Amino acid sequence: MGIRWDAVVDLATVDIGTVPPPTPRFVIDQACGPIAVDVRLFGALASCGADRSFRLELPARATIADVFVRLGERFGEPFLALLLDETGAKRRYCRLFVGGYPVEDVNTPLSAGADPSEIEIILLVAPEGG
Amino acid sequence: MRWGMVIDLKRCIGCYGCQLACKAEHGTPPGVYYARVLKQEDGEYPTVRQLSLPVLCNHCEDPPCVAACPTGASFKWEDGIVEIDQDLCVGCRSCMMACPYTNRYFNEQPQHYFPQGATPFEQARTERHQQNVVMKCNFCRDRVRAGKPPACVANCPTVARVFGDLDDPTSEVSRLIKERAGFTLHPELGTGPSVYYLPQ
Amino acid sequence: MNVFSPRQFQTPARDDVWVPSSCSICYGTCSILAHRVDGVVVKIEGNPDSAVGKGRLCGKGVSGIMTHYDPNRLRYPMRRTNPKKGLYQDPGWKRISWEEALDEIAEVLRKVRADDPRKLVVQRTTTVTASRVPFHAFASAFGTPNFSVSGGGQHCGNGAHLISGIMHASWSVVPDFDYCNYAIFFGASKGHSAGHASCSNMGKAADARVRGMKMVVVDPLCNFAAAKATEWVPLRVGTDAALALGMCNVIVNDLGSYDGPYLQAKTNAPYLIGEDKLYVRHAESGKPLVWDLRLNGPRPYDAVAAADMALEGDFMVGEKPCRPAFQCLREHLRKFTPEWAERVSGIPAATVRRLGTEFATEARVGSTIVVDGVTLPYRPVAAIAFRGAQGHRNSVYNFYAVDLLNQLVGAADVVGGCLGFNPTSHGHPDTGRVSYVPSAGPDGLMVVGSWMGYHYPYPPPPPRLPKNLGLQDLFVIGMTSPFLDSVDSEELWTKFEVPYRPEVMINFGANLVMSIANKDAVAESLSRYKFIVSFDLCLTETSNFADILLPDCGYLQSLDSRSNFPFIFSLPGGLGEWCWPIRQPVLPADGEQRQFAEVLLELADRVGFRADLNAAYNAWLDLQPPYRLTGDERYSYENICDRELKNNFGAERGLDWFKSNGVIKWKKKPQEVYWRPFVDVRVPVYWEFLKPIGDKIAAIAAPRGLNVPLEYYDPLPDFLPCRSHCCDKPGFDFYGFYYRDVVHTNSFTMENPWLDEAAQLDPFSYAIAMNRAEARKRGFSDGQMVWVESETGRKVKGRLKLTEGIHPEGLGFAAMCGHWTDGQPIAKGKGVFYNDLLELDWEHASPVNINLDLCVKVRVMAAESAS
Amino acid sequence: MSDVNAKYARLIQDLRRDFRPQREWGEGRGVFLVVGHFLVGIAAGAWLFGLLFAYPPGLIAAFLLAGAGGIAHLLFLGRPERFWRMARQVKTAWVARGFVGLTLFLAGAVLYLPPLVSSAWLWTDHSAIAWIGWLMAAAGMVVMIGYMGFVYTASKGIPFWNSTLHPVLYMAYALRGGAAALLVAMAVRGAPSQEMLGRLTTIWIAVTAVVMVLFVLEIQGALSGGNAAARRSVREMLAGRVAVYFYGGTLVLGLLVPLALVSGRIAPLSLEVLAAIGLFSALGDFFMKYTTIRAGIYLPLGLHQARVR
Repeated sequence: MGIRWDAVVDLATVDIGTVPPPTPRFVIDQACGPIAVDVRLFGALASCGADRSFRLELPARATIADVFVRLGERFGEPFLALLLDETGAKRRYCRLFVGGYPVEDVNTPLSAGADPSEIEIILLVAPEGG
Repeated sequence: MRWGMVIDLKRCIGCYGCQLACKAEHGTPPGVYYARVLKQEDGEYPTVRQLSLPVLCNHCEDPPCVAACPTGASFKWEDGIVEIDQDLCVGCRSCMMACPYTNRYFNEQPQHYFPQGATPFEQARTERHQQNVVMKCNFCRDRVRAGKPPACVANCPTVARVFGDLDDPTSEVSRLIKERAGFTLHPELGTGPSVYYLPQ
Repeated sequence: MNVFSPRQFQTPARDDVWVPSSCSICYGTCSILAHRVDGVVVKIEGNPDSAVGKGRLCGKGVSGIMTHYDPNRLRYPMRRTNPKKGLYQDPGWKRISWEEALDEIAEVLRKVRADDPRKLVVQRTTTVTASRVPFHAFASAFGTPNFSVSGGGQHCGNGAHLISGIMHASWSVVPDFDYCNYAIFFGASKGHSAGHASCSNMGKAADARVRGMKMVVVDPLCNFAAAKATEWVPLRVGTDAALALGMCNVIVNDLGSYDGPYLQAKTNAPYLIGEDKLYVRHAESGKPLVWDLRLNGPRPYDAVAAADMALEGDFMVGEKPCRPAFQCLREHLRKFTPEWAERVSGIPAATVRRLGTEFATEARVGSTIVVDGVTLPYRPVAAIAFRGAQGHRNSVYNFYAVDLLNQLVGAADVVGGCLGFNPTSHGHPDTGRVSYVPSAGPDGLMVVGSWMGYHYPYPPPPPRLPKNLGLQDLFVIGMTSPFLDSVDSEELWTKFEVPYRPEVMINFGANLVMSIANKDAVAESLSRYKFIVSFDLCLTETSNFADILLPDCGYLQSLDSRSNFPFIFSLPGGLGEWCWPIRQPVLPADGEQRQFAEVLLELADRVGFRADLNAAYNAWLDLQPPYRLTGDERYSYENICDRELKNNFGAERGLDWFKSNGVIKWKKKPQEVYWRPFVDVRVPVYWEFLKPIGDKIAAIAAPRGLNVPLEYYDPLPDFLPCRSHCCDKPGFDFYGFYYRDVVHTNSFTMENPWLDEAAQLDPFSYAIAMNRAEARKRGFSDGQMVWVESETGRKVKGRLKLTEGIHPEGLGFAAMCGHWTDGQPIAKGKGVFYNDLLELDWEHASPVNINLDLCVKVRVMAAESAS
Repeated sequence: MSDVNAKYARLIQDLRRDFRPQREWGEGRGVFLVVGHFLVGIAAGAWLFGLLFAYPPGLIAAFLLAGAGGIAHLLFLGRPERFWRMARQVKTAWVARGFVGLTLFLAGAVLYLPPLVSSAWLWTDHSAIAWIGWLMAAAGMVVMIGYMGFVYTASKGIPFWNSTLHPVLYMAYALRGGAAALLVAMAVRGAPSQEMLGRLTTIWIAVTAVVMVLFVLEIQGALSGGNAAARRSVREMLAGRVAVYFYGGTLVLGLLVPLALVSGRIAPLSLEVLAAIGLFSALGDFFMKYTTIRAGIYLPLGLHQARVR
């Protein structure tokens, strides 16, 4: 085992490809002022008592995480447990789209554009086989 | 010009792709197989080998079936392909007894696969075949003349089959036979098969 | 010579066209060209333009014509008139209109959705890969987490895919046929029979054979792979781990020829493990510590150069004695001596030693090679396991142990080694889509970049008091579950206070009665449902339990935009081309057949959740502006497919483009195929995460009266016996097992008369394989009819095939035959229904990945000979 | 299960075997081929002895037997309506030669026989036409006696039949059958002379002896010949599917019974007894041919052979 395994390849010269950045491609406006977002809940979330479409007013530089906090306040812990696991991380099968673009990182800031950005949240089925 | 085939037993995994591609190509009725895959085993546990041998008409250089046919229904083209003119066959089956490779079938089986009758496919394909005559592989002569290899060759997922001119020493078939010690079945009978096998 | 593109076959005069599409006789989903003449499909050939199959098909693929033209196909919706449901109850089908059918189904769905959407169970066959998204989207939109793939997963399955995911970021593994010199297969037939990317792999494996790749096949039966192997190593059924662990021990402790730099850089081997078997973590960051040899002290794993990480030794972190994971592994392996392996598996100790030595030697640890101008690590060995090795109660450890061989010598996703199927994709050069790369998750361990569902193999979610009927949210390592149908499901649901019960099932093509285990257990669970609607091609043993039957379109009548995506599933692995084929209708629907996908959309409209379904499609297909589905607008399935294609390949490459071109393909880069050196992720050679999960599960289960044996949650693999290994009932001296036949797909293809005929001609397909010497001892003869009986008195009847090519203790069954429905006259009575011998309960499921144990101890008795 | 489906099911089973029995000749409609060969053989023999002994009833019997034999052949053919095509390949095919021989014989007999039977016929038995008839029939007879064995010898697919003895054996069958036919004819129409009857009986015994010797040689040859398929055929015959026909038909009916009768122990050698001898021996010949044909096993395509070579 003479050669350093991790020294074999030259990362500098090879295009190693990267996942497209999780940060959505909508404008991130650093201007202050409250942000309004329209939240739409689908699937299991819609059919668990919560009203499925509503507007949230958030402070400047609010992030997705803040949205989750609001949802917790609004619908309670059991509802939040559907979206976040015990460690407080977003469940993988909870898909979240801001302005139509997928967002995985809950620390992603929201835009404060003129028209409120729309947040779609849906829980997807987990298991699969074959 | 002599069409021939090489079947690489090292590549072949006995998946029946050839047998079934042939069925689809010719729409042969139940019990008629222009191409088949034979399975046998050799040796004793645990040093045993499972063997697959794809077989089809050998299109012999000196075909006993043609000699035995009283009507000339079985005949050999100038390109070496042995074929049956089903309009001439009286169904005496002498050719089946004459063929040392059991690759001829007498078409007296059911003419369709489902009890309910012929499917649209069978109406289009199987019903072209006459009953009570002998049938066999013709190296997909129509395909070959259209510049395509036989169906079994074109389809083989392991690329175990090669088709070409045995008379041309530079053809891939000739090369493979030379380089990989290709052999024929029952060479002792002197029939001169055009189908060669490469050892496992 | 025969390379022709579909276009040149268009002759305007009469209908004579070659239509590029996708096969669907098995989930391999090879690309096809269907030749239609005057409205009749007269031939199906492989599509040479596609990388999936490369223009060649297996016997099943070319025979699809007869499945399509089966006169027993369903043509009209039907409703059962006999309220009594049972295995042998005639449902008394009565033809109804689509209006009636859809109204009734919608009514039922509306009620249950209002009541509790989780009461809906959605089940699909895995054979039609492209049915995945439509049904997942439907279930997600409807709001039920209860999804099943019938026998799929349980039979192929939870171990193989889980561990391929954790260790190789893919659904399955395959040797790098282009460069591998020495492959050892454990109960796998990759490249020699059925399976993912089967046809492509057949070609690659054949090339490898001709190139001179040595192949050792470890299997109770000498069949598909073993027939082509350089060496067949028969072993006792279900003991694969014993051989693998014995070999690991030889490699690490006898030869010491493991790949240290790989273990340091790409695995958790250097992570320090405390006496509690857990990582020793950094006080502040909580990150696992490694021992930094340069500073001679503990530091977080990401703060140390790999070269400086200790793999061996005993250290103290504060008061805590600890040692690198590799040290633990090394010590752990010592007990697996070749002699021990021989006792368990029946494989001679000398053979175990030799195989271990050969594997280590052929690995050429430390070597490199240049591929397409890129210098890469070169490890031309691969240890491959699949269905056979992992289809057991000890599923996880069997597969884990086998893959350790690859990890120890660094033969993981590098040139010549064990490759996942396409774990890394940089996307199409024009659009950069679809692109995914594995990433470092908790503790720096690898998280897959692409997966079949959202239940990722790592990190497993924390176990909880289950809300899912399959209990996968409690047994979080498991993926598909036997507990939807098991005899003790009600008992388990009660134990775990599952607040609801299944009431309605939507079934797509799955024949659950035959495809998972014994029919009586399944029949009982199916008759509990208040309402079952089933999409089928023909009547099956399962559709007998349906209330409404919907006539589905066959694959030659259907449209799908993603035949072979995700790439990790059935796109050929290794070098070559990326390829995205579609499926398109070659023939119109017959009678009133409708494609399932359109019907699901229609149902969503009638039940009133189209907006949710649109959102679900957006999420499942990752549709982005401007191709997202909006509001509750009614899109046709064709429109959705068109959007997905444009979304991925650009506005000019929509459905029309694909319909005439068939596929889009682009070259794979070496750094995509051999991605491991380029992606900074580690994989676990020490499954630390398993222990806390086991403890949590036990904490939930024990108080509720379910004992979870924690030895299954130990971080290091061991050999744990199956139930069959513990059976000492006199007379029960054979291990029954089944294997996938090359001419059959699950229980689906026996009704295809061409395949049935081929199977009848095959000496094994419809027979029970028994060792000739053992048969002689018992006075059995070739072709004799026998009864095979399990410990619990379950019996199946079949014809014996005596062979030298099977382990003396093994009894081999092919495929899942033995149909009895009149709806499939060709299949009826052919072959043996092996699954009927299997128990379906907690006792026979793996306590860790809930994989069903597929081997069973049996006795064989002469039966009055028939035929 | 219908007849075709039964055939199909059996074919599938046969194709799974290493040693596949030939079923085209001798089973189902194939039995007519055996009957045809049997009748044609006897006919030829009968014609021969009819001429030798200048015994018209024998010639008539031969003609009728040959005609029946021809019809039997037609019943066997898959496409009888095309029978006339069989004349095409006389150059290579023994079946074609046999067909021509039979045609010649029948035609010739039609020319030669009538004046022999009735004096008031269009032409006399000394006319040129009759002579041509005689020649044609004689030629046909020779072919009919000779060709049959070669049909089998030419069957490369069935090692058991390949033996060079086969043609000789079939010639012997023809003579034995012919003698038998004449005995029967004489029993019916009366023997011209005791002396002739005696000679015929002696001939019968002699030919029978030859047939037996040849048959034993053939079996022995097959067993020692080293071809597995041929050995398999013998097993089929002596202990397999067709054993019952062999022992019951060939040995008991065809050999023991006639010998017992010849010995004269059962009954004094009367004309009727000789007729019975004739009938039984003919029956025996039939079963001998029948079992030989049914016992045919195709040459297997050995994978071992393919592998090791």
